[in-house]
Amino acid sequence: MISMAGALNLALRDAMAADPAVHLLGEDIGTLGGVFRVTDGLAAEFGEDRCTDTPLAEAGILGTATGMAMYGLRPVVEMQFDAFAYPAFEQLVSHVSRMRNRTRGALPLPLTVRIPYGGGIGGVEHHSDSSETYYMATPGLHVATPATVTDAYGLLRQAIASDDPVVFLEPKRLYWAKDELRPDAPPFGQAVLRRPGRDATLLTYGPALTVCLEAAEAARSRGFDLGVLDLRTLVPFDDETVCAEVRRTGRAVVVHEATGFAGPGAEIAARVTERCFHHLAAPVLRVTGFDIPYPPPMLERHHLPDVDRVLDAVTRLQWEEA
Amino acid sequence: MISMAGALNLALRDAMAADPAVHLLGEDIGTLGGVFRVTDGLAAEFGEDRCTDTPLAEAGILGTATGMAMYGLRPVVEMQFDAFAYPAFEQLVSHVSRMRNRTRGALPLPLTVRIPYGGGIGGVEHHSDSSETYYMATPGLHVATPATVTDAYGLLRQAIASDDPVVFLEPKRLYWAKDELRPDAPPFGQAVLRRPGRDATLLTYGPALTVCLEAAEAARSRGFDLGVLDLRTLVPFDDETVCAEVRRTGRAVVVHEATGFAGPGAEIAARVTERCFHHLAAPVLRVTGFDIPYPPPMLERHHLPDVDRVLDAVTRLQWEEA
Amino acid sequence: MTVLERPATSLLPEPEPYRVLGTSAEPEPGLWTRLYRELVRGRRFNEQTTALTRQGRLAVYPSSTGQEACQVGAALSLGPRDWLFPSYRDTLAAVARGLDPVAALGLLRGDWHTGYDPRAHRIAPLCTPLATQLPHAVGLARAARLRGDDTVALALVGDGGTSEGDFHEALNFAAVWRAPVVFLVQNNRYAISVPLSRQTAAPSIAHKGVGYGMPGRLVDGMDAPAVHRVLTEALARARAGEGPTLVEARTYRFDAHTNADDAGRYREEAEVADWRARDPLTLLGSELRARGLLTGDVEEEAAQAAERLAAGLRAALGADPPLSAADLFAHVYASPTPQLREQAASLAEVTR
Amino acid sequence: MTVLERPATSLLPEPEPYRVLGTSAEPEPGLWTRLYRELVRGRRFNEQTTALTRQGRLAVYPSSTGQEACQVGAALSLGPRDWLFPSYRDTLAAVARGLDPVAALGLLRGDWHTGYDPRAHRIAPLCTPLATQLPHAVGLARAARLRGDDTVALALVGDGGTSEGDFHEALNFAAVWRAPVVFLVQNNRYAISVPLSRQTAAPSIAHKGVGYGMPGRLVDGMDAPAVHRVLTEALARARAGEGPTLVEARTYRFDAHTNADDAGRYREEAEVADWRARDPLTLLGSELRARGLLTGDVEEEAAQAAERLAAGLRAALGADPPLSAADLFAHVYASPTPQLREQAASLAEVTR
Ligand SMILES: Cc1ncc(C[n+]2csc(CCOP(=O)(O)OP(=O)(O)O)c2C)c(N)n1
Ligand SMILES: Cc1ncc(C[n+]2csc(CCOP(=O)(O)OP(=O)(O)O)c2C)c(N)n1
Ligand SMILES: [Mg+2]
Ligand SMILES: [Mg+2]
Repeated sequence: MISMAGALNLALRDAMAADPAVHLLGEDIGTLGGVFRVTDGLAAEFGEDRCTDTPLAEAGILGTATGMAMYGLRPVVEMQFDAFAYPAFEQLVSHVSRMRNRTRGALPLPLTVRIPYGGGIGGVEHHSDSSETYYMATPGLHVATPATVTDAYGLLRQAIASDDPVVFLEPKRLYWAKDELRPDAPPFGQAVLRRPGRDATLLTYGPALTVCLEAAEAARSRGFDLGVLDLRTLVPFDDETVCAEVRRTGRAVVVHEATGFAGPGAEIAARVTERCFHHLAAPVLRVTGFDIPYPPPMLERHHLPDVDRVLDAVTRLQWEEA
Repeated sequence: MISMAGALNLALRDAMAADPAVHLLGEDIGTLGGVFRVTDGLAAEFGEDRCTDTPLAEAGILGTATGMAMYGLRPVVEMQFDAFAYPAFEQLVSHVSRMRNRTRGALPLPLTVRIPYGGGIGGVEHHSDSSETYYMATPGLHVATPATVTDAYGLLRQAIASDDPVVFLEPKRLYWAKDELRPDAPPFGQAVLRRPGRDATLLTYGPALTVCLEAAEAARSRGFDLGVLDLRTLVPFDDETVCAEVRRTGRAVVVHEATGFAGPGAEIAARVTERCFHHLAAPVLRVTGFDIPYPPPMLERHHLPDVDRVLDAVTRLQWEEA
Repeated sequence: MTVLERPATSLLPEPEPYRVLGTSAEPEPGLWTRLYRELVRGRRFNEQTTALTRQGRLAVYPSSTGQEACQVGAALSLGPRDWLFPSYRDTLAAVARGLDPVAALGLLRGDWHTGYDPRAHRIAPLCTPLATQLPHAVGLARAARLRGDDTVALALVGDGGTSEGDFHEALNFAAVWRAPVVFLVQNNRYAISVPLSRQTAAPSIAHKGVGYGMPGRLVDGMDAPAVHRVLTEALARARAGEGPTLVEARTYRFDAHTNADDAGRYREEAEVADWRARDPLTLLGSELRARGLLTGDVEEEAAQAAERLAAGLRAALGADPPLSAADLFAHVYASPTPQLREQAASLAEVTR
Repeated sequence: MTVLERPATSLLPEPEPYRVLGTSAEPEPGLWTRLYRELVRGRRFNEQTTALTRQGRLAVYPSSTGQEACQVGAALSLGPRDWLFPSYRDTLAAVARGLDPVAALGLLRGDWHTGYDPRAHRIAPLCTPLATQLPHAVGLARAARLRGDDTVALALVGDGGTSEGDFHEALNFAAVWRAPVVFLVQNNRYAISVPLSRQTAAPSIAHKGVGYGMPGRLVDGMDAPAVHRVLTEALARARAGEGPTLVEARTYRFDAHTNADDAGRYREEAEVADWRARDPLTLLGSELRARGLLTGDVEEEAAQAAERLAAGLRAALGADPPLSAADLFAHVYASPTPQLREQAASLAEVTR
């Protein structure tokens, strides 16, 4: 049994041991081991040149990491919290995502940006954003987000080994969740059915997976057999698995923490509908954070999708017509 | 007859004359009158304190404008090009969009960010982004984009008069398009049917409106009677008008220049489907820019939605089943 | 074009931090006892809030213990029409300025993001994203001047925050505009775990001023009268239309970064002890005592004021704040969009 | 903690820009004639490219006419293993470094974003978003040093670009890391229409160095041997592990910002004339002539090289480049996602 933070730590350690080109940069990742301790012990083991406490400037971190990647290294950047990645937005969008394309492939950019994201940990303002939409909407980036310790390890190793930039979103509230670490994480771009179900499919990822599994369990007593599909990577998107599953059940609900309007669920619902229209008994519904700035700690439970809201959506899938 | 740039200039002039709290900030907006000449003559007329050439730093521009709004002014910021607004992303997302909410309404932020956006003008790298998704996905911002000179004037006056922050996206390739300026622009949040049609509805905004009107005209000879709906503001979104229209025709195609994946069309398609599912004869399709970084000038015509691509989508609306 | 447009030497900081305590400076008994009283209250505020945080009454608390001379010096140097732009560590500065402590702690308690009306108190929201409040201060200061008001803005930032691009852009705009704004860097030598030597190679943070054409001043951040004096001068300069000043106060946080931090991982106890020996409260208290200015009345009154503050905090923060989920939708826009009205209704349904 | 950690005075720039021409400096005939030849070629390059742009053969051209001493001085000071980080105005620097001019002009011609392999030539892509290439240079320099290579990075930026946060962050990282990187600011006194006085109130841009703990140097940007000397020294310093340097070159662009700009709106002809009197080409030519170093052979050869360059440009840019819409999808990722394959196929369908 290992926590997700532990699995991520192990992935970094193994990647650094396997490839001297892997360098970590971030705020407080050295002596302190990161505010979530994901880099714990790595500066001591690999030296401060491999695990470097930078000055406090996120654009500078990502910009210098970009230069390091241009020289052939494989930087892994830690942003301390979701909202504190915004200062680096220009570097990410205008450079990191485009360097390969800009140079017709001559200058690939193997760079991983780790971002702890999402809420549910009682964080004050600016510490709980779900910012995945911004990255999904930026061509040239891969976007991965683990929901299990196996994926935390496996997807992070794959991200670091990738010759493309990866935004690696770590669900903060799962950092301390413990589970068995298995060596067999499927590759990027492959969704995984976490629970089979006949009646409808919950499409989800990252921090909302737990809620979906609980909702599916709770739905059973109400006579619904719900499947739960974990997308794992938002880019690339696994149309094949997702559509196969939705075509089978004919009903789907997308569940995520990010705000709904122009959020990840919009793309997921739209593309599933485009591809599975005549198999759908009801429109693909969305259960998401509201279209509001992330609430203060004492109110966040109202904002986060929970079992009740998922079940409510399920009951609105027009069963009477089935 | 007036160009869109002229109409915007007039809107700024009238707003400045009407309210001494209106202040313009940006790069090259003073003596030069802006690289698109939208602020031409305003520094001479209102003085450099009202129309100010700032140092070259977009976060600084938006950040200081935020402070000016906190003191009760109504700043209007010009970002020189779409991609050059990215350095100001943190100020926009973490402050501008949230100031009112953060203070329970005590500190409203009446601030307009004008951003020339989109392609089709032969601009080199970083001069043709369609960045509206980023702003749509940020609660607390209004997002407006005119496609006519009447809306250029009317929506900009409304944006400046709004007590909320507005991202005002100006389609670069329409700057020089001339038309009659009418005084009756409808309010924010109201979509306008630019062309009625019985068979299907094209949902669009900004730079793609012209393409849609041409496509509708061309479709007539192929026996399709297409309606064209101009959304005008992406936030707030006019569900009522959009759904009424789509329910009537039963078919819809969303057309925009921005990349498709997790783009504006995803939200539009998803919400239209949620609300009009049983009226739809076919899934809502999307004709958008490809999921790639904006191409170099000599290749941009392949990327931009054109009449052929719109018509192709229309023919895929499963007419055989009608 | 070939000569320097402005003389540079006048902008460089003095080599030693400015000090009042322990020097031959003329004492200012009224001011010093006022500062002393606020230091005592401030220390108590930090301790009580830390204790309440340990009891789970706040989400998090970044204590300013050790930095009270900066917090109090900043607050007391401001005129009533001036604005304060605090960072997340500067709750005490807001309280010393007169803000209701419970309102000041709203962000960290977690019932809302900002617990007070910034305009009513001329205190900007406590700012979490580092250095992002600095351009706000510049813009507000400029707006005030354009309006003909003699308002000055005082913006607080940490040593770590000076590395952010926003620091650079704010100082540059301020200098170009000669905006009436003063920047106070509380250099407590750490940004969470990262020591100053990894943050900058500059001779001092105050040396950054010259690159913007503004004077940089260095002050002993444990010496409350010195901080007060340097800020008062800088504010007067700004008010007189002479432009912004960058002030670096050398200080130290005695506690960990926040209650969630483990400072033992990155700094030595001996270092902490060295700095505790320069406790701002002790320094001022000793000087007052040595000069016979610390009467029993003053001490007594200060202690009582501190206890009143602490008791008030315990009472107010011991109770649960009133919460309303409807607030989530009420202030996103001036009036809710149709979509938000729908969402508010759907939540009301569930929570009813 | 009370004294300055580093001496500051050694970091401040000399009050007058460094000059070689017109001084008693020992001539370096070989270098000077090489610089002269490149200036002649450079001027011709700017003029020919401007003409081709007027004919519609390029999307846009930001000319460096007037700034050739900086462009050529930068290129010729670099060793073969060093990297150049140019901005959008620095095509000439890339060409003077030996890059095929047509490849160098790819961005501005518009057939692709970058027309060459940056690694093969050690020239980063011409960078449009201002100052964003500076942190890249710092990171690359650091990576080289970590790898044990003696590569130095030279990054170019304009006076306007120094206002961006990225400038600040890059210089700060460079100094803290003692990265082998040199920053050359071509201060041509305008950022499009905005004059220097609206950009900064600093005594000079070189004065910004001290705020990072790096030396700032000032050089006459019209004096090619002076630019070459100052950069060579700074590069040597970096290579020796002594850290970064900030160099400010005082120069001027004779032409408008780009062919699309109307410089008459914001600057006086008299000012342009004053600067044209300090044309870098004339300055070096006169000095060489006065010293008897400009033989007919040298002049002839330079003129011919310039004409060859111009003729090559006319020939290559006169023809339409090969274009492939399939390229749009080929390099977004190492291998296209299923979605991109679908999109490429759909486009191929249409364009077939
Ligand atoms: C933009 C941004 N990046 C990162 C953080 C996370 N963070 C919070 S406090 C802190 C250290 C701040 O150090 P300093 O500026 O010296 O202030 P101090 O905590 O010492 O008062 C960091 C990195 C943040 N709040 N904002
Ligand atoms: C981040 C960013 N903001 C704005 C622009 C638009 N822009 C292009 S060049 C320019 C002026 C640059 O001035 P300077 O840095 O002095 O360089 P110069 O043009 O004089 O060589 C501006 C504002 C840009 N390219 N990037
Ligand atoms: Mg600090
Ligand atoms: Mg310039």
